[in-house]
Amino acid sequence: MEQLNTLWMSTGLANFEMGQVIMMLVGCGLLYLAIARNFEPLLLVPMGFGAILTNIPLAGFSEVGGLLHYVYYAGIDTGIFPLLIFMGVGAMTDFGALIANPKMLFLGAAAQFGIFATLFGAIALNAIPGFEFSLQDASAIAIIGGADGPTAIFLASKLAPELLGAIAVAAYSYMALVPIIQPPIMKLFTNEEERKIEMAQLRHVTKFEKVIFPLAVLLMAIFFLPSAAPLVGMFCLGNLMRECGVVDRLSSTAQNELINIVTIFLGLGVGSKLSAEAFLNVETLGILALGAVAFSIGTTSGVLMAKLMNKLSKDPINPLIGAAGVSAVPMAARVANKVGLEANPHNFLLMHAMGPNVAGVLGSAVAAGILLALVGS
Amino acid sequence: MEQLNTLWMSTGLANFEMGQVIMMLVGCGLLYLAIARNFEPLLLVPMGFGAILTNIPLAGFSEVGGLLHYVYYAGIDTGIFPLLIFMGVGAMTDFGALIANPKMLFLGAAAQFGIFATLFGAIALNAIPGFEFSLQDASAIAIIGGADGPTAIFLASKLAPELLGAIAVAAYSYMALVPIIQPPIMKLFTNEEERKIEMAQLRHVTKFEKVIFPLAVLLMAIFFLPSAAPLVGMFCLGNLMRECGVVDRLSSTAQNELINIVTIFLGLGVGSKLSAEAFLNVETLGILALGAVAFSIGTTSGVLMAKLMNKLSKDPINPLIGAAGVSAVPMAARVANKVGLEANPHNFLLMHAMGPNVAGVLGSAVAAGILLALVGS
Amino acid sequence: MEQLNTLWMSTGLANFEMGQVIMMLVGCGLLYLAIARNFEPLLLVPMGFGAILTNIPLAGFSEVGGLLHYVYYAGIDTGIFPLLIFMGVGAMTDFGALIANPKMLFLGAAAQFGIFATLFGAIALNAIPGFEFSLQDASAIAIIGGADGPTAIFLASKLAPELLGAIAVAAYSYMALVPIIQPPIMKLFTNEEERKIEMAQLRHVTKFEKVIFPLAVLLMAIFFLPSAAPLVGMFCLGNLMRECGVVDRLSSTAQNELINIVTIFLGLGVGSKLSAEAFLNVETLGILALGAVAFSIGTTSGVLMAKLMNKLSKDPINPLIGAAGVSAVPMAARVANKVGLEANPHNFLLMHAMGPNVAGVLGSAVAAGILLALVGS
Amino acid sequence: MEALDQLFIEAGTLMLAGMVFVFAFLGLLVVIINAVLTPLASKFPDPVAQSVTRPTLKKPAPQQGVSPTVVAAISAAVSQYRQKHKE
Amino acid sequence: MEALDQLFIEAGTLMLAGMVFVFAFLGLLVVIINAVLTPLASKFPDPVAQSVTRPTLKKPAPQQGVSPTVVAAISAAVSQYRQKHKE
Amino acid sequence: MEALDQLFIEAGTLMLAGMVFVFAFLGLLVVIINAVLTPLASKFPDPVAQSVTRPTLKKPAPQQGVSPTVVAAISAAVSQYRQKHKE
Ligand code: NA
Ligand code: NA
Ligand code: NA
Repeated sequence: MEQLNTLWMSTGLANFEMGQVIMMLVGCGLLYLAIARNFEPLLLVPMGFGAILTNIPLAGFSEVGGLLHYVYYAGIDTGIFPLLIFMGVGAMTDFGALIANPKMLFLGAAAQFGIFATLFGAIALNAIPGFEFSLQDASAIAIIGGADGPTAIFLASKLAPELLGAIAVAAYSYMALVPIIQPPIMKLFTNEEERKIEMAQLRHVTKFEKVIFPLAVLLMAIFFLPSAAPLVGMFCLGNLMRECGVVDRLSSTAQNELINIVTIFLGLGVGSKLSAEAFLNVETLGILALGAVAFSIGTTSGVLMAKLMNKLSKDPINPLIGAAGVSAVPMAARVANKVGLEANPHNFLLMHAMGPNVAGVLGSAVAAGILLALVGS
Repeated sequence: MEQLNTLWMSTGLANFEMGQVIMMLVGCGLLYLAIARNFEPLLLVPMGFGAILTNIPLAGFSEVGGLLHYVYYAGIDTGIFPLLIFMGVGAMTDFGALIANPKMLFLGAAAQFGIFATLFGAIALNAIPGFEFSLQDASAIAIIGGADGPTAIFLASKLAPELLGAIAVAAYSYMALVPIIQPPIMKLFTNEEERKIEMAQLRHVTKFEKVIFPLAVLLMAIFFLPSAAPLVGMFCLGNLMRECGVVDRLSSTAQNELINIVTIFLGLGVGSKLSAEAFLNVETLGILALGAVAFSIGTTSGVLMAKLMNKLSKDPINPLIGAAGVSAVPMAARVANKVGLEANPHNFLLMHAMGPNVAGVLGSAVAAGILLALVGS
Repeated sequence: MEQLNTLWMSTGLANFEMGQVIMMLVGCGLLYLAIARNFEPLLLVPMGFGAILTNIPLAGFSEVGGLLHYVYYAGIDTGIFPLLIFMGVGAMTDFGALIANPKMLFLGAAAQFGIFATLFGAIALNAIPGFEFSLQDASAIAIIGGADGPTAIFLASKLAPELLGAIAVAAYSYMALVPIIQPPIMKLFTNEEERKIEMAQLRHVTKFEKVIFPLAVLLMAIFFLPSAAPLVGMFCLGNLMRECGVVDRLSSTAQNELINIVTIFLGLGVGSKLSAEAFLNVETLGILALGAVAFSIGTTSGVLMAKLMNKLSKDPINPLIGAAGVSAVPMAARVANKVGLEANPHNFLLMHAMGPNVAGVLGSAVAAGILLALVGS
Repeated sequence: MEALDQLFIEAGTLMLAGMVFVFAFLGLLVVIINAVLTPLASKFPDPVAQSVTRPTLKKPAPQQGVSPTVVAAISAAVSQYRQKHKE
Repeated sequence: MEALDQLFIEAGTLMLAGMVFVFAFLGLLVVIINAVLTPLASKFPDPVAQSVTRPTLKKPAPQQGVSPTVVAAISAAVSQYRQKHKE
Repeated sequence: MEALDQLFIEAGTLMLAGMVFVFAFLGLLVVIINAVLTPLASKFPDPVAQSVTRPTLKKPAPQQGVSPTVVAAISAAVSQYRQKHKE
């Protein structure tokens, strides 16, 4: 009888709390979005699964001695996992389109207005009772507008670890929603004629330029923004390994096995922050709302900047590629290409949009560095 | 002269103890079985080698600061390595045969009687002077009957770490011996007619079923047995990554590079527990004997359950596939197929035996969860 | 205004010290050598990059909480990374040429005179004011003569961690310079006739011999030199996995993904020791000079030993292959082959030089073990 | 340490409770598969793989006029070619 | 906690400083690429890839006397062969 | 710190002891290979690889009646095919 009671008390059914049930449903929702809707599945599958695991009563996944506890503290709290992902992303990134047309960097800069406007918006939300975002919190939330998952996780783990789960959910969800969020905004701020603009073919970029470029970027980060050096540094290391041509086996491992292993653990570790106390509150709603605002403002400012540049530049610039400045590589570039094709079936903008797209990655890493420098303790 | 003495005192020859010599021979024996006899070489090669390394006098592999010390405490004491292996095994497992014929789960359940009967037997051994197995020890020993290496290592590391070496040796040895242990038992409890039974072809299983299945299993573990959630959860994560079709690169890494890396370290770490004090005692003999008993009882109860089900079911069930319920994937299923072919050259039981085979993996994870819930401190 | 000042004070420009600038140039120099001159790029690319990262003011890569801090203390201070590299190198090494002609081991032994003579030389440098090498320092420096990167890093991390950066730079630079350092020495100590000597074809080596060989080497290390057991043991584990034929997937992972991942981190971690205080001093100049001496003496003693053996042996031995005894696999063997071809266009020494080449790896691991046993605290 | 009798009783209870639980757990899984999973599956059939059928339709066409000897020769050439160009 | 007004001012300053800095940083990068990187690049052209051109010269040669039907047949055979020998 | 003389003596001893030991160790390995490993090896010969010879016997057969031009054509077609179907 006592044995039976012990057995019953050791079931999940006897120990469930409502919050855990809801968070498991959130985890299932993430899995659904990932698997059935193809929302950033590489991160959302392990993350959704991690959310389920961490909320199992008695299993202790995220308590001292639990698997997710080790994963979180060894990999995310230290910043190691996002940095390794960044190295892998660097090894996957081809800066050719950007080097061929460096003006595109201004589009990547403009789109970061999504971040800083959202920072202001997050502070403004404090006017509503129930919200009490500090500058640190607001900065971590605002980086969602950077449309760059590892950057958001890295910054949140430094500035507002208790919001990490919600921020990661928002960042990856909106990144997956780029094909739905961006087109209406792009069409709102451009007219048919602008969307039809064809751009000049990009010049060939030499190996020398591609090798020097990551070093030049790193040098600038060293000079002007050391707080961005971890992100920018690991990104440039990956890119240098890719382009230098003498360490192909390291580059290949960084973009395949290593990033895959780290992605599984990063997803699980972020998922372990999706506990009821941390997620089920009004702040999460605020974060989700602010994230949507951030993406929209970033897209808008990118498009408007491209329109301005089109006016000033002698080479025509299609304003649609400004939207790719939010990063979300390579989704945003594909969206620009698609919307361009709708207006002009002979207009292939993909390569042109890759420039602002990778510029957006640099831009949001720079923005993250500024936030770390100014509000990081 | 003093230098020479220092040199001599720093040789292994001057510092050997008999126990270390014997344990190195045990390590060599494991290497021999792995290399020349093909006994579960993926684990036994690093494990046998680890046994040799850990017993080298003065080398300090398993002392603070030694390589195997780090490997053991970071990977096995925390449970991380067995769980990652389980994730990889999940990513390698196809539940199609089981979903097509879910009754096979009863065979996987029946074969777990090998575990619980052995638990009783281990306690019974206490009647012999020299044996003093606690319930924890007995549970860790009994899980050998689950015929599942990572489950046995995981449970032993939680319940009886001082017996881990002997338990792992027994578990992997008997798993390798399945083709020798099982056939006589299978023939003893079946007659020629039964062994000739042909089974109906399995229906096609849809992708939807394969995706939902691991989630359903996890849900049940959450509801009824949270203590099994680490094992079942990581297994289901691997299986979900395999089946969902959107994270193939993660699934591939989990079944290849990640599991290979972890296997090397798991083997070395388990080998580091093969010290003379821990292995060279009467308890090891008891564990080896109990392991053989566990496999035999598990095989027997699987076969008998299959005979019973054949009586009750309208579709014919060949009792041989009951033996595959002990798991030992895919060896036990192959053995069932081979014994079936001897009786009837047109009878291919392999796919049918895969059902109970993978059911046995779930069954022993459930059994491990029960033991953790009831006797884990 | 205050914000602007904060921003300025958070730039690198406002915080640079001269030493950091110089060390970044050193890092760039290593990258240049690796990328443009193909100097051991697999290690020097991450190492040069690590040198840049660790010297960024304010970025804190090598301070508590920084990425390179974790990498160094988890992987190099513990010795884990060099040992895993050694396992991978073992899995890449074919001892066939050495087993076919075991006398070649004497060449691998003779070339280690480079190590021990340099040890004496390092102590002799103490006569010059400014140098104060302890026996530990001298031993760590001397191992550069072993022409084996991971061995040098392993030994330096144990005996003289503050010299690790300079020692690694010297070791890898001279390994890359083997084709420049060795030929003049080889020609100086041999005449045209000797360089033309053709050697008998090597016999076939069976799988049995290749499997037993690493175990025999390990056994000897256990008996006579347990302090070399970590290096020799992991090397032999890798080689056994390669040759045993039953764990090909582990062997493949050890020589590919695992060694690639570890190489990236090892390079970064070693680079993190290239700080101004540790590198910009007269001792580094001494280390660089001693490294060149060590390589030259090692080459010389290898060649002279080969000349002696040619006199004593009934089979002709081309003295050029003695130079391959310093290890630097497979560069030194290729150099021997090339110099041989210059003298005699029909003389292919490559396979013959692989014997002393891999013997040199064993030889320097043994030498490292002796130094650890005699001067390690 | 507990007395041996007590241990025996505990081990027996464990054996009983364990086997009951294992059967209950896996039995319930059988029920779920039969009662929920399989019926649901009919509503979510696998997408028909159309791309697989097209090539099989395409390939036979140009093959019509080719004699078996030529095909054999080609197969040999392909083998040879692959042998040579294998790296 | 700071007063809301103070926070607003800080957030506004942050927004301004941040955007200025981002534009300055990436703008400087534009200057560097245009003024340093691209001019330098003309001095370090890519090595001419000679090995790529050779095979294209070689291949057409033996193809001359072969009728298109034969080539079609061969393509089919190759497809077949690959289908069969795929593992 | 030790006096320089003392260090010199230690370094010299180390040099001597080290070289003796290295030669002894590797020399003993030579003895073991020659006296134990190689003699033993003759008792454990490599298994004869029969599967390798079969395919070489099979392939030449269908090639007999094919003219070299056809083979050349085929090789070209294969090249072309692989070029096109490369992903
Ligand atoms: Na961005
Ligand atoms: Na089992
Ligand atoms: Na060496």
